[in-house]
Amino acid sequence: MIELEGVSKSFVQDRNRVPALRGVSLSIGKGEFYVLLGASGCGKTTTLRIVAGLERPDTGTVSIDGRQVFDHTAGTWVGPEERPQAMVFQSYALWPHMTIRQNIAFPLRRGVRRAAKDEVAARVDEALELFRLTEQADRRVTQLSGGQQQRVALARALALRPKVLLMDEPLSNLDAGLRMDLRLELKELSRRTGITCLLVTHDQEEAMMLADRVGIMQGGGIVQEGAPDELYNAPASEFVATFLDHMNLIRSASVTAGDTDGAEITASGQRLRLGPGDHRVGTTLTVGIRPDDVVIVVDPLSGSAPATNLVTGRPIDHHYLGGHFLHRVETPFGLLNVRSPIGPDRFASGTVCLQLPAERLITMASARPAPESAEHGEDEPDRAVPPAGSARQ
Amino acid sequence: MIELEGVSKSFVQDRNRVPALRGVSLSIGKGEFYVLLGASGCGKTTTLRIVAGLERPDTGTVSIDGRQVFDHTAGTWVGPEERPQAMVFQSYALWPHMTIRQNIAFPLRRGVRRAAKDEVAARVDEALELFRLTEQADRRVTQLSGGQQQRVALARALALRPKVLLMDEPLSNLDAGLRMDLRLELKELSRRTGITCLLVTHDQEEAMMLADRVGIMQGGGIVQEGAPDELYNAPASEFVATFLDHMNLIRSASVTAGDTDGAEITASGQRLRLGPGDHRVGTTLTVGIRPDDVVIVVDPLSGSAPATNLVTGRPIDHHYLGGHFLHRVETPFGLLNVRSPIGPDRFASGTVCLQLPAERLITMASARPAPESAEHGEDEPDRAVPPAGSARQ
Amino acid sequence: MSEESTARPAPPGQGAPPPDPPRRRRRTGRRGIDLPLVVLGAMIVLLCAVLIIPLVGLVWAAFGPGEGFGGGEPSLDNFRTVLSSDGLTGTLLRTLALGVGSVVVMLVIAVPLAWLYTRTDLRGKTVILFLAAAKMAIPGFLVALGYIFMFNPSNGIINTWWGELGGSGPLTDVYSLKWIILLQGLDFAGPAFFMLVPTLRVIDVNIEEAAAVHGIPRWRAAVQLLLPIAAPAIAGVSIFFFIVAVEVFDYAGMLGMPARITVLSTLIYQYSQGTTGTPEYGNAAAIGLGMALAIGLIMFGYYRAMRRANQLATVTGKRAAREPIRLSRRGRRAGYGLIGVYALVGVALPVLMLIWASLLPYLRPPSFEALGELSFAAYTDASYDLAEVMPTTLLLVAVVPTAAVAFAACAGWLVTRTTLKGRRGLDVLIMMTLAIPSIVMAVSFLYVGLSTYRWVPLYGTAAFLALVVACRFVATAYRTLHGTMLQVHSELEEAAAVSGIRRGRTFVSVVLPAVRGSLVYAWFWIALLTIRELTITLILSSDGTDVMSTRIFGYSSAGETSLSAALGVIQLGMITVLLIAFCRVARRQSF
Amino acid sequence: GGDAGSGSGPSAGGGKLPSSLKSLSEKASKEGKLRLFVSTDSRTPAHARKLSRALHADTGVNIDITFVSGEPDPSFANKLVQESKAQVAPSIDVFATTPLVVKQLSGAGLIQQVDWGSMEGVDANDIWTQYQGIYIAEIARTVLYNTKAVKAADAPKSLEDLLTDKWRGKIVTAGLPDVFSPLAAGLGVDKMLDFVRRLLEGDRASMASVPTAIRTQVSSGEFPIGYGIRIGESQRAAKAPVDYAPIKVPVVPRAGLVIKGAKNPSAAQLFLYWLNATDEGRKKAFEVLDWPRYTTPGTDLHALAQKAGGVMTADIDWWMNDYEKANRQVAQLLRK
Ligand SMILES: Nc1ncnc2c1ncn2[C@@H]1O[C@H](COP(=O)(O)OP(=O)(O)OP(=O)(O)O)[C@@H](O)[C@H]1O
Ligand SMILES: Nc1ncnc2c1ncn2[C@@H]1O[C@H](COP(=O)(O)OP(=O)(O)OP(=O)(O)O)[C@@H](O)[C@H]1O
Ligand SMILES: [Mg+2]
Ligand SMILES: [Mg+2]
Repeated sequence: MIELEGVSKSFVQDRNRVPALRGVSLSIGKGEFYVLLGASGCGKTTTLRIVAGLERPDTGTVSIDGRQVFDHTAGTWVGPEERPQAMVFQSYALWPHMTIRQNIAFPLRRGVRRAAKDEVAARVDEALELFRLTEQADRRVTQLSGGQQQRVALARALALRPKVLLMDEPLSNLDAGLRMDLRLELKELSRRTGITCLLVTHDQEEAMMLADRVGIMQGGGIVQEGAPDELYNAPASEFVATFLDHMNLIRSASVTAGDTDGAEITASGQRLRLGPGDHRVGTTLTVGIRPDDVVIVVDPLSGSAPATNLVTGRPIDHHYLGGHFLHRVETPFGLLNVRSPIGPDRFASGTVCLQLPAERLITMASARPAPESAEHGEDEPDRAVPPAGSARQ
Repeated sequence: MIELEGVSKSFVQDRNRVPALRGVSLSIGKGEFYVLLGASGCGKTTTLRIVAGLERPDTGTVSIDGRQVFDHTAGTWVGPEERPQAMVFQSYALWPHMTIRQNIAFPLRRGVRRAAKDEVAARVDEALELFRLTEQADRRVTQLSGGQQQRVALARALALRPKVLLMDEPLSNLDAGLRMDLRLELKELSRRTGITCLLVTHDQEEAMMLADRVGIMQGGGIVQEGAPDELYNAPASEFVATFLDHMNLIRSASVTAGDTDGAEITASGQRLRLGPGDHRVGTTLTVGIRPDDVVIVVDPLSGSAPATNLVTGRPIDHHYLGGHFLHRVETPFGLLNVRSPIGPDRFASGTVCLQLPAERLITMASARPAPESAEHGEDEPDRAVPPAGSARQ
Repeated sequence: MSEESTARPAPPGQGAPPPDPPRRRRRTGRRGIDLPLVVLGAMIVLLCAVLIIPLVGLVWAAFGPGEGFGGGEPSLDNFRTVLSSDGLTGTLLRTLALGVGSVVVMLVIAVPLAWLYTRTDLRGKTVILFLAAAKMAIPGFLVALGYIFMFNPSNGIINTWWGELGGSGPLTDVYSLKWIILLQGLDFAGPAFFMLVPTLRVIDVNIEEAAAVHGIPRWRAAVQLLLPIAAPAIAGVSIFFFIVAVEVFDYAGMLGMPARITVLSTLIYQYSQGTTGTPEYGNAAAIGLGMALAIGLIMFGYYRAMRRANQLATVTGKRAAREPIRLSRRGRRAGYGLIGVYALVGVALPVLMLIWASLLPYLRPPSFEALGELSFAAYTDASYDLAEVMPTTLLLVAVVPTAAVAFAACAGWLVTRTTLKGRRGLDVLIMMTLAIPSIVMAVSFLYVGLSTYRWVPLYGTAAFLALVVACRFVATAYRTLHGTMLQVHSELEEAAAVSGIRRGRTFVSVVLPAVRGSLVYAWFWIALLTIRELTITLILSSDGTDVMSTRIFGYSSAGETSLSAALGVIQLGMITVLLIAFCRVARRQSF
Repeated sequence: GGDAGSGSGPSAGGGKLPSSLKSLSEKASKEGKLRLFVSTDSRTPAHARKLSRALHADTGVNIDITFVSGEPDPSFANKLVQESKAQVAPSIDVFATTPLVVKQLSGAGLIQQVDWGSMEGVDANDIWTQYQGIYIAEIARTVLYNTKAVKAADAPKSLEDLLTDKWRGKIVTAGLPDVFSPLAAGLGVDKMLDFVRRLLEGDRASMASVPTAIRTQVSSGEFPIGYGIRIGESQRAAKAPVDYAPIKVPVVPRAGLVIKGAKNPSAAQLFLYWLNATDEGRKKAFEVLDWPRYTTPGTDLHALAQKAGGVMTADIDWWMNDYEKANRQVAQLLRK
């Protein structure tokens, strides 16, 4: 449905050309829900705008619904109005002189893909209902709160029943409850109507929940693509690993022993067993574990305590997250984030014993392995976001 | 440090006055980190703007740092530029004609609270560093991505070293990693410098993590206030309960038996045991349980299965959230959200057995108990957000 | 005024909150004084004072004796004279038709051109800028003469051709109201373009982007989204030119008087000619006063219509600098078509006429015979004039736009960015100055300049001239800036306020830079108008303060068309230089 | 009439002024400058230079002449009056203008006393004694025709001719009172008004907004006949297809005044003397300033007067008193 092939784009800033996208290729099937996930400034919005036809790529081709809408070499260009799409903007982009209802109805009444007269009212009402805006329908959009505006933007896009729905962080200004509801709605809608969705977000949970397929962007390129659980369970690079759920990384771990049950690695003088897997002795790996998966061993001396993969650390601080805590613990492996329902009162002693369960350890190649990301490492557009995993620990 | 006393505010919309705030009172101590949490359109931004002096309340008094800055009856008014504050806007409100550096430096150079010349540069650099903007420092803010802009807004506010820092969803456009980092930074900063912070968010985790105290807003009033864990463990109303972490509610549960161990309730013909607590037989309650706390009993017939508080349901759908799933299960108690690492493949049979552990059940009064919220129930500004818990299930 | 405007939100039901207590002033010392705000306040006070002078002059003259400004009992004689003039109703109706008609013609041309220039990627669109500016270099009477040569019913070239082709009677008679409307509208299109561009330019591209991705064609987005958002500015500009249309004499005189088509400007002209040659300011002022009242009413209506304009702000801190969306092929063709027609009808013909006139010893329609007599003699003569008029002309071009824009920016700020009571009054006051016939304005200042001469010997100096001309153009600059300032989102100022930046400083460092593109546009086109300004310079210039436009006018009214046209061509050259400079600035600043 | 004996000046030989004017010319030399108001008949700086040179060649006095132009006489006079009340020094030295403005200036006491009569060679008839003015030129309201469109023989021979149906719709004139009022000098007020009324009735004549447009429109052939202005200097030079119809037309006298408080009073006096009393001055008045007198041979007005058998004019008292009334009456008529 949406095909990008080798799309690059750079912006002119003070006479320099700064690359924002570098040869992005992307293929989204009909009815698929594709989510682009990435750090701030990595080029997500730019990609979306290129699909929408609001930005002209420097190279590559773009096609939507089987029709080529941009081809650099052939000079093909189809304007945004002609593309069978709707879009939700990061900044909402509502029309300030109209009411909510007018904002939603306008494209239906006046657009290229206008609806029959009697249908317009029905669709507008439906959209208002869906996004719980019926009561305010006749208010000016400038009088709305941020979240309300975002809902209007969503309603406007969906009312058009586009073939392709492009969304730029459409839920970022909503409260958790509403967000969850709208996620469910969106998912349900895309299933029911078969709309192809391309959504940009920085919220990993959102991506996981909504996506059929997720693409992780970094420095203007897509570094990994796959189904949510695939990405979650087998991140291909340190960047992806840390980006998803803030994984703790243990760097420069060398495989010191290996048997059929799993390998043994040594990092910072500490030994850890890995789960089953094929690791050659002597190679250097990066090992990751999620904050949720680290187990706090409250009473390490009791008999029931596990015996392997234990490490002692000094807790730095604790943050209540509602029902559970985030502990930051200084260990020989570096600073580990630990998320656990166990509160800090349970290990007030100044040291804490952690277990890193072998079956929860995820291994990945040591140097940043994805060729794209390695290539761009030096001059990625948004250097502010530090290279994978370094500052996140 | 910040005191609001009976502050109301209504907006004129098409000749009607629509109340946005109804007698909000608030008291934030020096160095405290206070978070306002609430659904979209409940008046969070308005409260913040009143503190900042950007909006004039209709009634009440406001004082900051011991000085009365607004008093309706006495006619006191101190302009925003005179208040010892800084603010981060929901829409960033960067000055589009300046570079990042200029945006940060301008208030330091030209403001009422300007810094010494040589200090300005140092502070700007520090702020740039903190928000990882050093590389882009001389770019126009209009050329930045959404997340970058948000960081500039934060940097600008913090560089001013205000006594009071007001933030309107300052992290909503950032990716999870950066957001976590900045949360830690913010918390650390407020601890270190003793800045009093008032932050508005719709993100519960953010509120929990940052706040010393959280105020939950609904329909233009604060319905509950307290330390994060207090709120989390003892929500005073259905609204608060559902708002925090999307709690499942079981309504119209009547207490049918009670002993020292806990009461027994009946709802929809099903009996449930509660944890220890004081409940009179015959009263009607609402019982809540968090999606995380519902246990999926994979093999209900095995001996190890728990015996109490079991309920069978029909799973409606499943959503992968990265590492765990959200299941929605139709039960006699209504639709229950269940969050669990157990995937849908483990209970493919069409029914699923759930346990609602007695110690995890939270009780609250049945009718919406908070007087403010009851009072305003009929005409709260944002009726679009449905009354607590009804649509969320 | 300066203190009061520090109030941000309007306190309900009362005026501005009391000024800050002096106690805090002292404590914060030097930093407590918002110097820019003080300057701002002073500028506004000065502006009010300066604007009131001609208004008082207007009232005084209207109620004075016919010759105006003399002493005597106040009387209604002037009104009686005006009201009793023959066919007043007809005159008023025709004037209304002229005003509305030429504004419509103007809008039909200027709005699409401004849209093409600001909101599309049309290649070579800068040419519009040149066209609009070039038009302003040409004296109206020459344009009128050009069209008379083409379309006069007795031997107009085109009418003659038409006759030769077998048409019965003349194709069209240039001495008719419809031609006056058309030519006057064409004349306004250039200035209107310059007034509209700034406003259209600052509107967030998001508006159109959102339309495009929802399948709304570009033209529709322009008409139904952009226009409503720009409506306050467009309405303001329309009112502006409506008022101007009522006053302009060039076409009404050259094309209307021969056919006895009387409009208000002909009346004003006749009164300012007087019976014995002495102007009857009183009668002219009576008409002007009537017009001023009408403007008050129009402005009242404007405010009612634009009540919510301040909510349409689109200049926010969010990303704004986007390239315009591409025009479709058809759109491009239509765009070029429009530019072509405007270039041909509105600019090419008048410019050619100007050049033709400058090369002929005496004016006559183009013919082969005349071709043989072309000479550059006029340019030689004109070069002597140049040496005399250049110093003052250049001084005016430098000072007038700067002063006018500075005044207008301050006034625009007060009206659009504060909630001060009475700010609308300033708005109306500024617009009312438009209703004052130039001649009455000039004479009012003449009197003020002379009566204060003993204390401030400003009268007769170039500075005085500059001040008065600037005063004339404040309304113009103001109209240009007002629309743009409305587009600046109040959050930008709010962000400054909560950062401890005072209002005056915010104005200088946030609001002005946010609209700086418009400032440059306004400056530029007032510079163009200054080059052209006539009546005031004519009356107030004295020994050694002669300027280009008065020379051009002088020569033309003395029938020395070749000289005046030669100077006109030189003026066109000056404008071109100015334009190139402007384009460079505009490009560098990438507004 | 305002006739003056011609050629009685002593300067036929050129270069010399009568010795009685020696001290004046010395003073004038010392002043060395002159600002001359030339009304709306804009003369160029080139003209001014030419005039300076001619003056120097003829009299040996070196005066740098600059022209002040712009507003019409009455409003400029008005301004001078206001300026003098405010004690602003006048911006000109010499004002050459028509009777009504002379009266206006004189009433305001703005005219410098000059004993023109004592100057050698000045005709007593040329002195407007009461007003301190000296006759130097004339404004004429002539009838023009396009020589291509109208054969000389067919050109109108009298004002009455203009009112025949032959020229209906073919005449262009201007709707300003002082275009018509001078006719009263020859026709009397009533006949003048009658003429105007008939000329303007129906579609007989078209109205140009400014008098100069008349000659442009006649020479371009748009209108075969024009009334109200002389042929332009450049038209004459370029042999434009216009000529005067042989009709006796009115001429309005123009006098030169020295403004009270003028910076260069002697230069002003000398210059005016030169224009009035010397042959060369009279010639240059026509050639450079385009200020002819019908009595000066070689001027277009002289030729016209020859052709038409004189001009319409009146004595100075009439111009000062009755002319204004005639003006008002025409103005009233025109506004109808
Ligand atoms: N108009 C522009 N001019 C110059 N640079 C730009 C422009 N738009 C984007 N960029 C730059 O291109 C890069 C990618 O920007 P983009 O908006 O696509 O990021 P993003 O992934 O959407 O980030 P966020 O999550 O913060 O919104 C950024 O470094 C940004 O600064
Ligand atoms: N300028 C205004 N004019 C009219 N109504 C307004 C205005 N500003 C806010 N409101 C209304 O007041 C109510 C509270 O708005 P507010 O912006 O405080 O909400 P919020 O809690 O910040 O919501 P969000 O999380 O969506 O930003 C909303 O219903 C909104 O529509
Ligand atoms: Mg983005
Ligand atoms: Mg908000």
